[in-house]
Amino acid sequence: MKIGILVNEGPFTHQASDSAYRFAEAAIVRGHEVSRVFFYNDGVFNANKLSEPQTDDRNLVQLWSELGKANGIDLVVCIAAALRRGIKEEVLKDGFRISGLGQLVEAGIENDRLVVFGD
Amino acid sequence: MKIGILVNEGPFTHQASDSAYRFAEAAIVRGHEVSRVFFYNDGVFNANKLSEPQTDDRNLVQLWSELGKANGIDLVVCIAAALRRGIKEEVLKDGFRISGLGQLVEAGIENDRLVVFGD
Amino acid sequence: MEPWEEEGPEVVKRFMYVNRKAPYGTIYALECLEVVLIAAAFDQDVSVVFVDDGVCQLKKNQDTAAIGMKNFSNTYRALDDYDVEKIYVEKESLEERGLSAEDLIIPVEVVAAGNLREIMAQQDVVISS
Amino acid sequence: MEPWEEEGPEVVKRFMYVNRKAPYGTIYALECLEVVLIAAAFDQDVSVVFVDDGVCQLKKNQDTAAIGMKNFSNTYRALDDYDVEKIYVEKESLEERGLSAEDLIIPVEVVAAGNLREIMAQQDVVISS
Amino acid sequence: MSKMLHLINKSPFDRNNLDSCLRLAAAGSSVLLIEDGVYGAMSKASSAGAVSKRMEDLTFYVLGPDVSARGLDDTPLIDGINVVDYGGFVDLVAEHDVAQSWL
Amino acid sequence: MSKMLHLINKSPFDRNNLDSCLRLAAAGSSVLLIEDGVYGAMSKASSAGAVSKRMEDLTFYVLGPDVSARGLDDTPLIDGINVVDYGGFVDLVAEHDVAQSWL
Repeated sequence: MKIGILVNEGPFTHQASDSAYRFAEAAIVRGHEVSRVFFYNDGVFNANKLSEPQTDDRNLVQLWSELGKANGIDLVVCIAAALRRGIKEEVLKDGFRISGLGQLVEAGIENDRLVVFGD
Repeated sequence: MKIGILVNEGPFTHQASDSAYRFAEAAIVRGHEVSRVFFYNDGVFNANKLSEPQTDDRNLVQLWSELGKANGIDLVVCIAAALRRGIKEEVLKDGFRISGLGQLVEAGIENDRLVVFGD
Repeated sequence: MEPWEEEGPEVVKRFMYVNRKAPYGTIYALECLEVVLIAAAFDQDVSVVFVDDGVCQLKKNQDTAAIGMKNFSNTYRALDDYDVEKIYVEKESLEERGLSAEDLIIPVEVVAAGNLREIMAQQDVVISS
Repeated sequence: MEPWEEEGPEVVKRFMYVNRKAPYGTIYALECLEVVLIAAAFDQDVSVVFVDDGVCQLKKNQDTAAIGMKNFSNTYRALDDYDVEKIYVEKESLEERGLSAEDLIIPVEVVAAGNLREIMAQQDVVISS
Repeated sequence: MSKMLHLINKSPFDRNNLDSCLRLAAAGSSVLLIEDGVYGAMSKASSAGAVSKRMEDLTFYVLGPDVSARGLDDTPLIDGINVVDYGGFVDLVAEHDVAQSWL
Repeated sequence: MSKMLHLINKSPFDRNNLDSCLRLAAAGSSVLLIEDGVYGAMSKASSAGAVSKRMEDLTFYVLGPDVSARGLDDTPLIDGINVVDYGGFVDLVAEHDVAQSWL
C-alpha cells in the first residue's frame, strides 16, 4: 500500500514528528511504501540541518534524512510555511526538498492513505 | 518599573510573540523599562534572521530587533533550547544574543515584574 | 482496488479539510485556508468543515488592526471564486457559542452533528490542521 | 519598596515553577525541569508545582524505549540534590487521574486546591511553561 | 500575600486553563483574558457561570484588541468584565505584585 | 461509506479532541489513542464514561509505546480497549479506508 504522511509540527516541542517517524519506519517494515512526507506549519523545522540535539537525545532531522534516502521517500518542505519561518536552501538538510502546497494535495491523490501528525 | 518578558513560542504559529511584542511596546510608551526579553522553548525562532514573511504581514524578527536596539532591551536566546532547534550564530538576527538559562532566572530576580507569553 | 480506480486516469477523490481551531491565537486557521485555495486547483471534490472553535474563523467583523496581525477573514470569500462550495459548519458548535449563520462572513451549510457524521464518513482524504 | 529590598544586597525572591502539561506529548515538562535545575544555583527560594496533567510528569515506571525519546523522569530525583525541596502536587489533580502519592517517582507534598491557592499567592515570580 | 494578575490565553471551549485558574486563584486576584482566552468573556461561554460565580472575589478583564480581532465587538460579554487595551494590560501588570500565566 | 480510523493525540483532561471525535465518529469506525491521547484510555479518565458508551458501535485502540512512556503500564485501562504497537498502528491505517486526525 502507498502511504503519504503530513507532519505539522517541528521536532522536540511536540511529539508529532517522533510519532510520524516511528509510524513511517513501521510502515516500511510492514512492506508498505511511504512515498512522500510533507512538512507543513512548524513541521518545516524538521529540515533544519543546524539542529544539534544533546548527544544522548534522538536527532529527528538526521533520522528523517536517513530514512528518506534509504527508502526513496520524497521529503517535501512547504515553501510558504518555510519562508515565513526562515527555513531556506542554506539551512536545508540533504534529503529534503522545498516545494509548493500542491505536493501535499498530490500526496492525498496518489497515495492509498494520508496520515496527519500535528498538535 | 523594570519589566522582564519570557517568550515561549516562535513567531507565526502562536500569538505569544505578537502579544509579548505589543505588551513590550505599550510598556515602553507607559514609561516603564523593558530590561530583558528571554526567548525559550520555540521562542528561540524569533531570532532567526532568515525569516521572510509575506510583504503584507508583520515581521516579528525584524520588529523585536528594532525595538530592542531602540530601547536598549537585552534580547536573549536560550542556548540549550536554540541548539536543539538549530538556531545558531550564523542565523542570529542582529540585536539578539545567545546565552544560558541563568539569564532567565536573573531576569526574574532583577526586574519588578516578569511576564510570560506562551502556548 | 478502490472505487475511483475504475474511473481511469482522471481520479477524483473526496478531500475534506477540518478546522477545529480559533483564528489568530494560532496560525492553523490561516495555513489551512492556504492549503484549501491550492487544493481547489486540483479538480478534486473539496469540502471544508468548521467544528468546535473552528466556527469562530468565520465570525463577521474581524478587525485585527490593534493586534498587528493580518486579517485574513475576507479570504474565505474567495472560496466561492475557487468553486469550493461545500462548506459545512456544525450546528452544535455554533449554538454552543451563541452564534448563528447570520454571524458568519460567508454563506455556509449548517449541519447537525448527526449529519456531519455521515458527511465525514464519505471522504477519501481528511486533512486537519 | 518591596519587602526583599530591605534585606540589602542579597535579594531572595520566591520563585514558583508551574507545570500543567503531560510529559513527552510536548517538551514543556523537560524544558521546565532544565530551568529549575539552573534556578537552584541562584540561592533563591524555589518551589515547583504540578497541577492538572502536570502531575503525570511524576508518574513512576516511565519507559520511553519504544517511542525513541529520552526518559527524563529520573532527573526529578536530582531536585533533592539541588536542594529544591518545595515540591507541591495538587490533590484534586492526582485524584481526578486515579493517582496517589505512592504512584510518584519522588516524595512530594500533596496539597488541596485551597492550600495551593495560598501558596501560589505568596510568590514573587511565577514561571509557567 | 501578593496581589496576583492571572493571564489566560486559551479558549475555555477547548482547554481547561480558565477552569484551573478559577479553582486556584486566591480571593482578591485579577484575571485578564487575552488571545484565544477572550472567548471566555462571551456571555455564552461554557465557563460563564464559573466566571460570574467568582465575580464576588476576583476582578475580570479582557483585552479589547483580541476581542476586536475575533469579531466579538458585537457579541454580548459577561456582565462586569472590564475591557482594556495593551496600555491597560501594562497598568494591570504594574498594579499587581505578580503576573501568572496559565499555560 | 468509508471505514474511518480516528486518531486522538490529546489528553481528555486538558482538551476537547476526544469529546468531539466521540460526537462525530460514525458507527463502525475505530478510534486510536496516541501520544497524550493515551490518558483517555485510563479507566479514571473524565471521558471514560463517554468512551464506554460508544464501545457498542466503535472499536477503541491505544498505542502501547505511548502508554509505557507515560508509566501507565500498571494503571487500569478501560475494559475493551485494545493495545497495539507501531506495527499495529500501521495495520489499522491499512485496514481502514481513511485516517482522520483530531487536531
